[in-house]
Amino acid sequence: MTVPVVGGPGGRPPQPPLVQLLTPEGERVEHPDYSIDVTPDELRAFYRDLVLVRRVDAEATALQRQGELGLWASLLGQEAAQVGSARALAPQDYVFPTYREHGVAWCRDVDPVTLLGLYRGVNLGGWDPAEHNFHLYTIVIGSQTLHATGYAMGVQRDGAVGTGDPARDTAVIAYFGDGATSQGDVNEAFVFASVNNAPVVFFCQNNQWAISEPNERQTRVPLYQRAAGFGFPGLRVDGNDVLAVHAVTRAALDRARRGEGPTFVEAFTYRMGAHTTSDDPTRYRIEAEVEEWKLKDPIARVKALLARTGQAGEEFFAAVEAEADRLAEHVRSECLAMPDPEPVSMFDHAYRDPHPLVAEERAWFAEYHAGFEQSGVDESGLAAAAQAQR
Amino acid sequence: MTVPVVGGPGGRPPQPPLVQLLTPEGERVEHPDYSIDVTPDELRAFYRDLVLVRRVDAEATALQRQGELGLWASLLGQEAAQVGSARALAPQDYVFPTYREHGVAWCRDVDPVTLLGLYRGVNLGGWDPAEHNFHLYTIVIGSQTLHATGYAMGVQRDGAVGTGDPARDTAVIAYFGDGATSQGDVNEAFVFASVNNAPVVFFCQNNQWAISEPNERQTRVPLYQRAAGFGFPGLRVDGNDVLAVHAVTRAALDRARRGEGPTFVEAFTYRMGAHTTSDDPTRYRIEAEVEEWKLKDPIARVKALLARTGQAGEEFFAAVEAEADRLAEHVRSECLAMPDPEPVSMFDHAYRDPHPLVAEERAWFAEYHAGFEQSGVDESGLAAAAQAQR
Amino acid sequence: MSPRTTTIAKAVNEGLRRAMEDDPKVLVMGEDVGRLGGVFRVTDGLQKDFGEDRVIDTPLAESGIIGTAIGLALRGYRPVCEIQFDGFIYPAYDQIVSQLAKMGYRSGGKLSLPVVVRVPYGGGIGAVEHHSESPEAYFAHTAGLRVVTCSNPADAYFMTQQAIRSDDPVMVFEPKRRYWDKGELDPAAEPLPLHAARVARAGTDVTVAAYGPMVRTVLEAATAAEAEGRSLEVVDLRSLSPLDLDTLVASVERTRRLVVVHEAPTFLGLGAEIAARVTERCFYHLEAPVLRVGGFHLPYPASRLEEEYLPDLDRVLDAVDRALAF
Amino acid sequence: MSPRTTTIAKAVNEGLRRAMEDDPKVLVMGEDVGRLGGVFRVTDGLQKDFGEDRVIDTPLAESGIIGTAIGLALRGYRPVCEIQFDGFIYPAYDQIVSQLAKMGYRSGGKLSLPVVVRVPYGGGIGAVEHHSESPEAYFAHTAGLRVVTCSNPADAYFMTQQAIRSDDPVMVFEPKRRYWDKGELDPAAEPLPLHAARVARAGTDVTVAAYGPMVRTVLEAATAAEAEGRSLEVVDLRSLSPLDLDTLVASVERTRRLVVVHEAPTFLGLGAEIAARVTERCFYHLEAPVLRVGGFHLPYPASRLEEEYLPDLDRVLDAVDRALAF
Ligand SMILES: Cc1ncc(C[n+]2csc(CCOP(=O)(O)OP(=O)(O)O)c2C)c(N)n1
Ligand SMILES: Cc1ncc(C[n+]2csc(CCOP(=O)(O)OP(=O)(O)O)c2C)c(N)n1
Ligand SMILES: [Mg+2]
Ligand SMILES: [Mg+2]
Repeated sequence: MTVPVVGGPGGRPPQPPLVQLLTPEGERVEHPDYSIDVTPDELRAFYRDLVLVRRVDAEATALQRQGELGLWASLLGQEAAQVGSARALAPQDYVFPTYREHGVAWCRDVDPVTLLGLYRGVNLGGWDPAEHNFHLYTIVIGSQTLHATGYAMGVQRDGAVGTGDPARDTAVIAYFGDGATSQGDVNEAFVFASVNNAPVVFFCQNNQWAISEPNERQTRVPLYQRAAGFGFPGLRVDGNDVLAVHAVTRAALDRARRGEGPTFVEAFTYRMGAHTTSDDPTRYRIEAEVEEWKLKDPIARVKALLARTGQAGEEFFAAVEAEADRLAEHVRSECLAMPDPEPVSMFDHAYRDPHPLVAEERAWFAEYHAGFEQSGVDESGLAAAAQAQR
Repeated sequence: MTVPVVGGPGGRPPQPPLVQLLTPEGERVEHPDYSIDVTPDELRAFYRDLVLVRRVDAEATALQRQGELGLWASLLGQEAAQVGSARALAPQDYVFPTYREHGVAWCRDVDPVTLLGLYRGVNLGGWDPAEHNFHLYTIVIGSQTLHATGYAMGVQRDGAVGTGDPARDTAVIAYFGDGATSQGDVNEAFVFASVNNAPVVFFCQNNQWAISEPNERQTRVPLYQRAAGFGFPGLRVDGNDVLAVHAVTRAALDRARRGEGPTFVEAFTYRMGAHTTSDDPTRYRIEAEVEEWKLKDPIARVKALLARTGQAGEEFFAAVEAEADRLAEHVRSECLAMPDPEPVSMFDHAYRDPHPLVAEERAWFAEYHAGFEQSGVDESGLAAAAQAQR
Repeated sequence: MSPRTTTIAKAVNEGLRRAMEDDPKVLVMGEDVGRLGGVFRVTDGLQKDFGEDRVIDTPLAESGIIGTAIGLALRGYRPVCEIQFDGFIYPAYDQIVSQLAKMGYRSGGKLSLPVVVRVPYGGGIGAVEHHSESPEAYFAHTAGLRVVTCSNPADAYFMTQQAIRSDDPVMVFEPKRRYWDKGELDPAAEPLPLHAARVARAGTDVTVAAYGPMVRTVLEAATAAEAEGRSLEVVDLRSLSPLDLDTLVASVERTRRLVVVHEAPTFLGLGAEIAARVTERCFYHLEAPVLRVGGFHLPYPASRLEEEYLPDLDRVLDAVDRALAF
Repeated sequence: MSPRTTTIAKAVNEGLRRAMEDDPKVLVMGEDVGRLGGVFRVTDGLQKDFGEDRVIDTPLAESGIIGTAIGLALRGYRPVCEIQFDGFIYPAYDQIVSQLAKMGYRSGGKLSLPVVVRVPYGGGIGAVEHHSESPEAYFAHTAGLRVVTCSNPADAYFMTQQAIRSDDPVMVFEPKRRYWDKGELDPAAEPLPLHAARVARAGTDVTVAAYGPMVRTVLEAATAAEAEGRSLEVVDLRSLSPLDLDTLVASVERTRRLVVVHEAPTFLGLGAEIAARVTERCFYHLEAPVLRVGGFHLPYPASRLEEEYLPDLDRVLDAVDRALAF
């Protein structure tokens, strides 16, 4: 069903229709273009994913508050957009995330603990992208959309589109935010993808905010409309409806795999929390907006459907909660156990081939550092002494 | 009238309708949205502009061939797009050109000789932008679209839009090519202009080519469609029809001045010559395409209309030719008389406030240079001697 | 306004406010600078007091910010752009290097581009990638730009205003990890010229030149060195382009030794230029080669490594020892 | 293939062709590189022989070129990007500096980015603005990149292939005004390592280090100097990051004097780093400070001024005289 949805308060204009298959109240509705059959198993699996990623996210937020992470970018409210889309991916598909795609990472079997390394500051991205077909988090807004497009051009050159072989045909998905649509890079990605008919899905989580700036500072028309002007389809989906997101993304990925080119999916959702743990949203947005979006919670509606239709009962819900508890405990204990990197390791991997300057600096550092260790002086000893003197 | 036009050969898809008021055969046709009254005086003035700028262009091309210019970027074929749009400008409007807008410069009363300085290499842009409300030529593709947008934001802050005072309300126009639409900057300009509702007209001369790359390498849909996705109107006009270009641009400028925001105008035209005098188009495009566009010549159709309707006769045409000859002669003689800059003048104007490093380098250079002059040795003397030795 | 203690962040804020009061053409623009007051709160309260037309929350596009600022400058405005973090300045690099820096020259002096670009820079705040870089050399190598950086509230206050008053484009690098450092500010004082260096501490044995966030580190090193009987003269460069070489040379002629300290990678960092120039001018005075203490030739590492990556008191003293050993 | 005389432009073309034959993953991409063969014809004939999938005429967007090349590299390709002219590399600066240079490090070594960026650079061709710049220092200051430049056909041929074979991103600066200079190329010869400098002419009085387009100028200066009884040793640096300091230091230890020559502005140009490092390593050997001959601190001027702007034989000899006068 295509329902008109009105945006948050704050005087925003009425919003255009968006694809929805599950209402905030948990009612299944139909859509002519995106009908979908969901087995009870599948629905329960979605529910489990949603709950688990939310719990991971909450645990990470707590760890940050306790000083175990330097920063955390919460996905709260965006679970359905991430799980629904990521569960539409085939194993061979490739994902280019932003810094907030913890739910997508989950679906790509990246241990959530691994995600924390970056936010704890022990590495810059700890997982092996090739192992999960899940690229590293990209922090510079929009950059990864070009990487995704180039990767998709590589897929084309490998003959891995349009063969009809479901294990071979490959799509690429690039995640980005509403703010990112203003970046030149994202629009260049649209140009390159369109001209090359590259098998890439541009998945925009429009969570209404780019830090403190509302959508109105980035665009005066709905973002999904951007695509048409570049020559490929765009559409808006209820980003808090895991089923609709799933159906829409699956169709877009299938289209890409068939060799029919890019699609722009705007998942209309809401950032329920702060931009990151460094941010204070009370400075720029009103609580009423958040309250309104609470009524559209992506998990509550799946639970309501499961419960009302008898596809799951208390036992199931309790089991998922218990699993979430275990997962959170795993995340917490592994995070605390995460060792700091060896100082000299910072010289690794700036280059793959030998590099005399780095080698020279590494040698100097190793010797310098060893000097401190030999003399038994903590390297910050002098600094502390000096500060004490002041 | 909105007529469907088919692009060049080479298997391009059929092209969408475009606004046309004067057919290649010189027939006046009507358009529901862009009707225009053109007095005989006005029509003759258009004709004169077209002929004169073409002649200036031809003279500059000749000067380049004779070694008097390092380079020239010919506007051949694009006269109507430039004259038609520029003649719609009010004195207070501001223009941001590329390196090819010699016809626009003409309409802004920039002496064509002044344009040659840059191509001769005696300066980097010799005119005073403020005197003509015509910015310097911009060579980095697309950059100037952001400058135009910012300038238009300044116009808004000055309260010089939407007052209803025709001498006060101000529009800005940014010229750019089809290739430029791929640049991030141009798309960012669309974002900034749209969000700010800035009084700027984006005037794209789609001359079908970006050096050797045809439109298909930049887009798979007509370029004017790009605008809608950014939230403002776009339309395509027959770029070889000076009347249609004039009507369409005037409407867009008026819209901007009224405070209704940006418009994208795609002037569908053709680069009849090489990209620049350094280019050899026979390497990448077929002669038949050029031949086809010859039939759509922007000047011939105005002449045909003038002649057929008796608005001008041989005497007028001859007078314009004579004026063109005089103008060409002016351009030629002034170009040849253009002095090389004083060497030490290169240290001027890198900064406006004093700068010790530049001052030091200038002093060193002045002394060093004086040394050569005193010793009577041509500065390149040693170099020549050395080369002779080899 | 009377002398008082304030922070660098607050002093920049006051400098901006003062400049906006003095000249209605001064604008502030950038991501989140308006309602939020910037992620470091440096523009806090400005939108409330000067309105949305003068304090502009821009779209998320750095090239667009600088490009439109150029256009605004051409229309007679004096935009002050905030780049949210050092590592996000590169999308604007083309507009800065090819347009902002060159347009005045291109015009033969007919155009002025009084645009200020404020960049919170440097490491030491435990941030994720791209939030701790020191890209100043990329701009100092670019003719047409001026590059300055402050190390204390008074400089922050005055340099902000001086940069805004300059008819040239000025890049102002703000030491983000020192934003909350306190210091004296007397708004009635006579400020140093924008491009003058300053002897921040007099000494006799070795000159140590630094700028921005490293000035405090070097001053601490000087204190520590004093305890060991070595007298360091500390020069706060303040301006990176142009360099105030005279102040530096005068110091080196006294001390005969120079160590340059910055967070940016040593290779082609400001220390390289300073070493080359000072050596040329002080060839017969120098008892030791100019030594440099800087970042390693690595991308900025994960934050748990930054203490090891960044020059600190001990590395400064190590270089001082090496300079004295020549 | 037997030894023969060819030009730098043709040698790059042959190097590319050879690399594409050797490895089907090698791609060439950029503006006008396909049908036209590039504005300098360096990629002439490649699209005809290797097809549009391997020789790609890209949209007019430099950030897009580098950004998609990164994606292609992640998929296992080895893209060679052409930036049409030096002055048009800045729109791609963010992708180069924040992604291409850093992604391998970010991944802890799990990812390789074997991307080559070819940049025709330098002045002396009478061109309009942005077509004559020497931006190499901006990249040499960037950890994670390798930066090389050739001065003759043999180097052009081999360095192109070595750059493509490297698993690190490599910026290859090609001296555009020397594209048509002729020289010997023996494809069967054993090339120098990519990052080795080369003594291009032995001498005893002063070492003159240069790279790219200035090597020929400096060799001509050496010939002229010989006539006046001065013996210059000419070092062709070839690699700018990393620098082959050992070769340079060995030379300076013999000659005790060093002049560095490049077209790029002196301020924070490669000469600064070389001066700083060589002085540190050769402090007791140097009879004179390292002198630098470079562009002035100006945007590249109008072409009728470029002969005065660019270092030439006379300016090199002037610096040599000054070095000898110490
Ligand atoms: C090029 C660049 N500029 C600025 C930033 C700082 N920054 C980080 S997140 C963010 C807002 C992003 O908004 P959006 O794209 O909507 O994504 P969201 O965070 O809402 O998921 C900004 C400005 C950045 N990371 N990269
Ligand atoms: C950023 C940038 N990249 C590359 C170039 C080199 N270049 C000059 S003109 C041109 C093609 C421009 O095509 P288009 O925008 O269609 O304008 P036209 O020349 O056809 O008028 C190119 C690639 C440039 N000037 N700037
Ligand atoms: Mg957002
Ligand atoms: Mg064109």
